[in-house]
Amino acid sequence: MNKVVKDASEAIKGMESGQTLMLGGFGLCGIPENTIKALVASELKDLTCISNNAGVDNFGLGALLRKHQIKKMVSSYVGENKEFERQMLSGELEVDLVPQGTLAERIRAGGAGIPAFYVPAGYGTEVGEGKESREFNGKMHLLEHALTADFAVIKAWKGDAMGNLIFRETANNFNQPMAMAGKITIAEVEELVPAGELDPNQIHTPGVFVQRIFQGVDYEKRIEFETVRE
Amino acid sequence: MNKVVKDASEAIKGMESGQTLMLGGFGLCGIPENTIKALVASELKDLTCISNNAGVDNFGLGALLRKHQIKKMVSSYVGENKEFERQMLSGELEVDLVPQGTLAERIRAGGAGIPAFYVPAGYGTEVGEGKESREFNGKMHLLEHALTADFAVIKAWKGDAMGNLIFRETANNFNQPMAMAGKITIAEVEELVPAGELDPNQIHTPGVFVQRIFQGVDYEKRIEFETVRE
Amino acid sequence: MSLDKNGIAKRIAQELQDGYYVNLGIGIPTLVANYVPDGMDVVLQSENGLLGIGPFPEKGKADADLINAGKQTVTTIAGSSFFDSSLSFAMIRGGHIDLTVLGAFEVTDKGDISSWKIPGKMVKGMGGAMDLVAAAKNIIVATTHTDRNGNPKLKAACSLPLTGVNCVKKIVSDLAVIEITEKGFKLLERAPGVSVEEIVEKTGAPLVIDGEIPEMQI
Amino acid sequence: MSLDKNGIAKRIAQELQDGYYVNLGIGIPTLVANYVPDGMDVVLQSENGLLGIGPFPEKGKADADLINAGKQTVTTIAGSSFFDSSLSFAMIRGGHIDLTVLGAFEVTDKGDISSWKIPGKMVKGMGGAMDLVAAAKNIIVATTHTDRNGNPKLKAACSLPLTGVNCVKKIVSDLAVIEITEKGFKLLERAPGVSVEEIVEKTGAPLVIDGEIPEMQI
Repeated sequence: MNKVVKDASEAIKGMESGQTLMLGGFGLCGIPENTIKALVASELKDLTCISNNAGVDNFGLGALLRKHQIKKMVSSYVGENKEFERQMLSGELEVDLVPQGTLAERIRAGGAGIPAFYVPAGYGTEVGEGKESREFNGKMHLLEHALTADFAVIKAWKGDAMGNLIFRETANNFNQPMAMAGKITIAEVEELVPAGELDPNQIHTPGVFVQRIFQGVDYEKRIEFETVRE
Repeated sequence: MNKVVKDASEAIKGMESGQTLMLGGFGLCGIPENTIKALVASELKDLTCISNNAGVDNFGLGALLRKHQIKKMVSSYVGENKEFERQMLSGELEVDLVPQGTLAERIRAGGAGIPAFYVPAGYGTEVGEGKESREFNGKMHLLEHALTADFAVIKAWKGDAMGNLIFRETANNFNQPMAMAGKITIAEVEELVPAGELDPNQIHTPGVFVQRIFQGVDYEKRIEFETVRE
Repeated sequence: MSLDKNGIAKRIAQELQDGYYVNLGIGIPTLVANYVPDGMDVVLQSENGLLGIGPFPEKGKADADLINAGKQTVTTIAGSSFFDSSLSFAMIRGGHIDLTVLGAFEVTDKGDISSWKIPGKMVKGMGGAMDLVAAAKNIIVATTHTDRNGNPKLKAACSLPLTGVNCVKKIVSDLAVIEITEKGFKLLERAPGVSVEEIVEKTGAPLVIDGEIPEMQI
Repeated sequence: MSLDKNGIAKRIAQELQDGYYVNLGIGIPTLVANYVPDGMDVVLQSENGLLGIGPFPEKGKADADLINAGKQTVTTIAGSSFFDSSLSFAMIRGGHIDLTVLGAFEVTDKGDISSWKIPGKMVKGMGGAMDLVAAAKNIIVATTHTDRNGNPKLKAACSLPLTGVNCVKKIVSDLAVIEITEKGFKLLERAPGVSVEEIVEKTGAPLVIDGEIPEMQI
């Protein structure tokens, strides 16, 4: 079951303006750099992007924002991005802010066939406005709904031709749940190996969740805040 | 953060009759053999046991059943066990049969602070009787509630002193979700190593979920149906 | 002549498509693995936590940690992966499995299925069957057309506790291939040498029969 | 004299207990890691998927794949583990984290907190703060007692959008340690040289003051 495609531009074939994408990464850590570049080079627009963050001004999703290809962002934290803030405050960009844990769980639920579930996060805040609430174990909870996407675009460390993925360190973050929630999941990896080379006990994302995979090139892996010991 | 205890009898200290236990394993694969033996050797009774299966007549949970230490079983499949069937049909044993995927998810939810969620499994069957149902995406779903336990008793392949666990092959099964759902989680492992020896990228169960850990002895690892190529 | 277990499995194998992820239930469904067409890439999922089931192990090489959902010792193929039960059913419930094949006590012309309990007699539990039938995109039942006493297993209503409703898409029995349509059971194929009349007689609900019914090619 | 950031962090470190799993928010809370008492075993969780945060890396050894929730490069301790965001918040939401320390714009005497949005001015998002405050067993807010303009941050009601309600258990500010009780703010300790009167004056809601209020020992 060979799911290997040549590169990012082949991987995004069939994507259409107006679709919903999930994009993995936390800040600039573990973002699908190659595929984002291909998106920026494309004519796609009016995209709804589900991503924990929105990159920085000139890198990651920030580059898509600058080109005005994004109509709506679903995120938990969008600091570190002035153009984002500008588009949001001016109303050019629709923004749905979701608590980070709820966001991760809604994505996992989308992949796991769980249409809705209850969580305590956000009860009593504006996040809970208009949502059903209910008490469990003496505590109020909100009903939250699953998220899915036309395409999930993720980045892993190693992958094989069947789509099995292994993540590295904190570059896993949203990539693993998003892999489950895309109708088509595109995985770019730093190292692509033939099926059978990865230890089946160590697979983070089984290949069934991945439809297209390729080895990325020229990873910058930018660091947002390089902090060192004194 | 050293969580190492000497053996199974030290691990079950504080357990009380009438409590709810989760026990990992699928059939006889990946069951916590040492701890089950300690339970059988104990005077504990009226236990509620949440376990996908009930062992076989003379091994695994079957041994606890024979000693009438179990008041109620929450399981998905209880074949391969005549004494179980006898106790169930005679009414000596209370049995709550739960679809396997719903069981796994209720356990994960218990560990993840999700009190309830919707699944399609069981709608229109006796599993759905008395449960809230609701339509999502044109399909009917049941509201299912989280499960937790006073003690989760699980078996892993390798573990470290901080409680980090790695499972092997299909011996993972219910052990990983149950690790999350015990107020106290007891992990027995085939190989116990000092903290720092396991690759942090390969941990299946982070140590935060485990309160007591020990290296088991004399694993039988019985096979229920040894099938070989002709 | 009615098909034997392997015949049913062979016919079901014709439903496979390249690139399919498939869950095979215990019994006849498991045999389908033996008849995957050469050169076709099909990955078998086992709900106890394995994607990429291989053949049974060689003698003396069985591994207690490596079993299928029927608790039989198995092996893995290249590119397999292991995972816990909650992820396994996330896969199933989330619609990532293309085809599920399972056995049944009874199936109705509405696609209802009973397979896990005979009140007062036998209760082994539903295992993963309820999750599978509630979620899989395509469900084929592998069964004998009648039970040991000759009573139809394909009926207008299940007499036994249900496993799922409106879920079965197709039935492959020892006598016929039957699709479940809006109009009920539709006869697609008959086993070699089995007459349409025999199938009609042994089916407990009306059959839609459009034109000539071909013999199965197995 | 009011405490500086490190002083606040030092005082909060006294709240740690052996065996605690702790989530430290961005800003002052992060500094708490520097003051874990010698010999005390505390494991720090970072909600982006790391249990067992170590110190910042040595110069030239920063790894882009290894960051904390504040996107700073970090290292790991022996016995650390990595995981995805859904498991990370399962840990948090499931009550497996013993203590959460975070910053705030405002805190009320009912334990409500606002920390993520200033309408019309600043919206960075709530990140994981709403999940943390809704779930953690014990929540301590690290903050200055007043804002830049000298207005109280400890109040009877939040004027800014809420992060959570009835969740904060304790506040450690540059002036005082205050517990949130059924009767509202209760003054436990004052910063060295700071008078009870000054604390009362700079707090925007009544303070319960029982007997002599000791100075912090830091």
